[in-house]
Amino acid sequence: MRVKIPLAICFLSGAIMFIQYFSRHPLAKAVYNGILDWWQIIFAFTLFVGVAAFIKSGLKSVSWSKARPSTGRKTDAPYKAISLVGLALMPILALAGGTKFGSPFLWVFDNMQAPMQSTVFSLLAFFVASASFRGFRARTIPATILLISALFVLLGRIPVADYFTESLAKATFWIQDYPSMAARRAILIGIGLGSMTTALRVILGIERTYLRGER
Amino acid sequence: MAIFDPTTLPTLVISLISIAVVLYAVISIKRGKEFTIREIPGLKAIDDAVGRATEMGTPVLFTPGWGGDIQRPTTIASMNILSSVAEKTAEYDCRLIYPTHDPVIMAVAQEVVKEGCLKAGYPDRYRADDIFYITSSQFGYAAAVDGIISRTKPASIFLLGTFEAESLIMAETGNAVGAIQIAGTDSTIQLAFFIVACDYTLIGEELFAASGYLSKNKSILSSVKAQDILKLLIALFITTALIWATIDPKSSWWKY
Amino acid sequence: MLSILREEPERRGEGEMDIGVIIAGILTLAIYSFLYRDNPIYKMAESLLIGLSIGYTLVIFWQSTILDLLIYPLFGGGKIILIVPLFLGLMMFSRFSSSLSWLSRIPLSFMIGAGAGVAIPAMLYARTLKQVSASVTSIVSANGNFNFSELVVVVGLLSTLSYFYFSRHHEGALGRSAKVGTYFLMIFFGATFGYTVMSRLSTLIGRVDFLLTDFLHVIK
Amino acid sequence: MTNLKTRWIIFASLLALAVISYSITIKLKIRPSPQVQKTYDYIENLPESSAIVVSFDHEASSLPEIKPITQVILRHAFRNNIRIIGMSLFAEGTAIGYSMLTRTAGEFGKSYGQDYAFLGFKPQHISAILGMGESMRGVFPEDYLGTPIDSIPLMRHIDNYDSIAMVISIADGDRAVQWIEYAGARYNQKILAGLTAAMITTYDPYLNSGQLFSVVGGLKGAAEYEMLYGQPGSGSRGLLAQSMAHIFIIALIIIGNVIYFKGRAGKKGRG
Repeated sequence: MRVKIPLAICFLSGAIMFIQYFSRHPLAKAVYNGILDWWQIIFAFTLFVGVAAFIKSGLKSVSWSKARPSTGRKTDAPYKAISLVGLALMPILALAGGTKFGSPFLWVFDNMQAPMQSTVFSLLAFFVASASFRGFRARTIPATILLISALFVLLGRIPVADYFTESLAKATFWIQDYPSMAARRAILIGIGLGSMTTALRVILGIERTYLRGER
Repeated sequence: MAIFDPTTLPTLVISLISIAVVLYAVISIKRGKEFTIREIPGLKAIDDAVGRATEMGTPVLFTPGWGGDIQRPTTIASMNILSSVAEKTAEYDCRLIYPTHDPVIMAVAQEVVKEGCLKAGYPDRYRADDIFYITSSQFGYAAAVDGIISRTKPASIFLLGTFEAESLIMAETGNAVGAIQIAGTDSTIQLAFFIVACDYTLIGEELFAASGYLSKNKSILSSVKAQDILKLLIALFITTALIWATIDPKSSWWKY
Repeated sequence: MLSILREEPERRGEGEMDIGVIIAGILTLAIYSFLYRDNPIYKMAESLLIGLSIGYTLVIFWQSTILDLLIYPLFGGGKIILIVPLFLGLMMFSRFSSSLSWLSRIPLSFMIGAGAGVAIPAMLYARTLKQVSASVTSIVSANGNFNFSELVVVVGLLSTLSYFYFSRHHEGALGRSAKVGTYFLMIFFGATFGYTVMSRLSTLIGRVDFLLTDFLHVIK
Repeated sequence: MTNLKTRWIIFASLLALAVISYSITIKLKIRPSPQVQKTYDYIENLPESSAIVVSFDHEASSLPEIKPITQVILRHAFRNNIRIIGMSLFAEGTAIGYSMLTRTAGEFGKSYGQDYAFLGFKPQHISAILGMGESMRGVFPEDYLGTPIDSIPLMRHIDNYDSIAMVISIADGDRAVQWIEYAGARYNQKILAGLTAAMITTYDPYLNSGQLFSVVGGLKGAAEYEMLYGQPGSGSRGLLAQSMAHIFIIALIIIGNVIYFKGRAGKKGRG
């Protein structure tokens, strides 16, 4: 029963979602939107479970360090504490001052969370540089093709390149629009097929890795 | 209001053909028909990667990326590989760290790893705390994984799933600590970054085939076979349509 | 991000410090310290980012999902059917008990199944059908000229597809075709890398702009 | 040299390059692209106190490119005493749009409600775009700050696209397409797009067909516009920094290969 019920639910919900795709009957759309809402609701509860586990492990390491302060071992306790404070702060601010424009909640988002997020994003510029230095060596024929193609497009896409020559930019677009596009299409077709067979196995209950783990 | 939406007819036809081909492949393999999968570079490396981490006494890190959710079949394919990796880490008694941005993926991954440990014969080596949710924020997740990589210095890192801009942030940090990195994704843009930064990269569909190759699971093998049959049909379709289009440029029966 | 554009300038006199900009600037530098190596300052910023972003997500989900999709329609609008997802959602909490944890597989299987059901037609349409259909064009253009570019597309597509042929070893004709496919793949990867670099660099320029203009006032 | 040291050198060089080239203000002497020229001319020749809609249809992450474009267009419009109605079809663009609009308005001493207003965010973007063709009051009964729209002087004589000279969609995705396909096609509204560099080619078909009036794209578009406007700003600086960093990446790839081939030749020599 512990396996059969989930399998049946999986099949039912999968089959319903599959069939509704081909219908434009209002009922089909209603079912689709309903299931999406349910999905969203269950996701939110799962999020609470995930966050609860996060808090639990955080509290454990914070209290552990208090209990044994003299061991001298480096602990994560202060950092976990920072995370937990940050985690608690946002809901408290939201409760106290709302989430509208000008609220403390948004102030913290704008001045703390958002700048950090965009800074992490901008680390990419540095990592693109270090990867470029290391990853484009012309060791083999495919690697050489990779190198030439990258150099060509990079040159053609220097923001000011087309003030000097238009033919380079044109060649760059040709590479992107034809040979590169061809390979991309083949990759996408393959992914479409792989996704389809995987999803089908899931619905039919052949794929059930997620259901085991039974002791 | 019509029940059937005629604009979806081509999709319905290709869906039904695909389902038929998959069922055919499943049945023929059940009847004992044998077939092999070509070698996929990078898969052999998985075994070595776990072995390497064990020897060096460091953990193995596995990330499904920030871009996916459980709805995405790529995530399921990634779970299949996770299952093989979990079995090996349990066998070698090597720690497996799995940080994720999605609580549902966390829950499913816990089941998968638990099963892997069980299969290996060491159910007690399953550590739920190591398969954990961090944050749903894309760059919060990237920052956290970067931190984990720099602190635990895993000898082997698996980046398998759906990635977005965080791909290279994690892969370059992994490279800086000297980890062997095996990547695979269905995000075409990120593939380019993985190819440049990682030791092995499973390209698109290879990720799906890889799970069959590793597990030798007959049902996965049969769907790989089905994918191949469909690819042949597609190639045939394109060639025919192309010749047709060249002879009769006004025709458009292949346009959907 | 938003920090670049905080409050209206008229509310802030010359020389007056904006506490938000200072905090944002310090946190920006703290994250950048990771480029040197992992260190306690980075670790603090990282922990704060993790905590804040989880808190932020909780608030957003509480408002947009629990209140808007569940509580209001269920208790305010009388949509009794919503008891079902409420119940399924609560089942997820069974994961904290070892004997009942199998219950959480019921909502999980619902989510996985529904996702897979949508994925089949959606993936086949967007990833396969659309791409196949877009690849077919006459290799002789309207004025009778031979269309080399389209030929390249077809050769590239078919050879790359053959690279993804798994159930035979890549020898003989298939091997040669797959090899050509790898070359096309490499062209794609190289071009994509080159194409994406510019937008990655602009993220750095955005932070440099913030640091020099708003934080350090080096640029007016 | 260890791997780590090489990384540090690369990182430090890139940072130094970005900071230095961003600090330099150059007066570009370039010929602006026809699209940017067309946009500039159109706004330059709009009669005073015409109204335009600026829709902030983007996420926060594309701000580095979006901000210079928006800033220079807003400045140009305010300088010519054109009235601006701001709004957003992308939740993340809302607060950004409001701040950017009020900030630029402050530079020109414009007052809220008279010279500009911000209507806020609307989900269900297609119905919002269509609805605005009938009645903007219907779509936005109150503005972003909660003021009823009828008590905003600027909005008193504006209720649909008839009194709007142009809609400028600042987009990092395909939101501008919906402006083109709904406001443009159904209500004959003139549409302009301010785009991230990566999105420009996506809009080529609409430009060619004339459905899209013109495009200001990427830092390059912003820099060209700033040149026409006569005041180099973050676009020009960004363009220089971006180009320098771009060339730096190319140099790294080449240096990497030179080192690799030198190392290989050395090994061969010894072997």
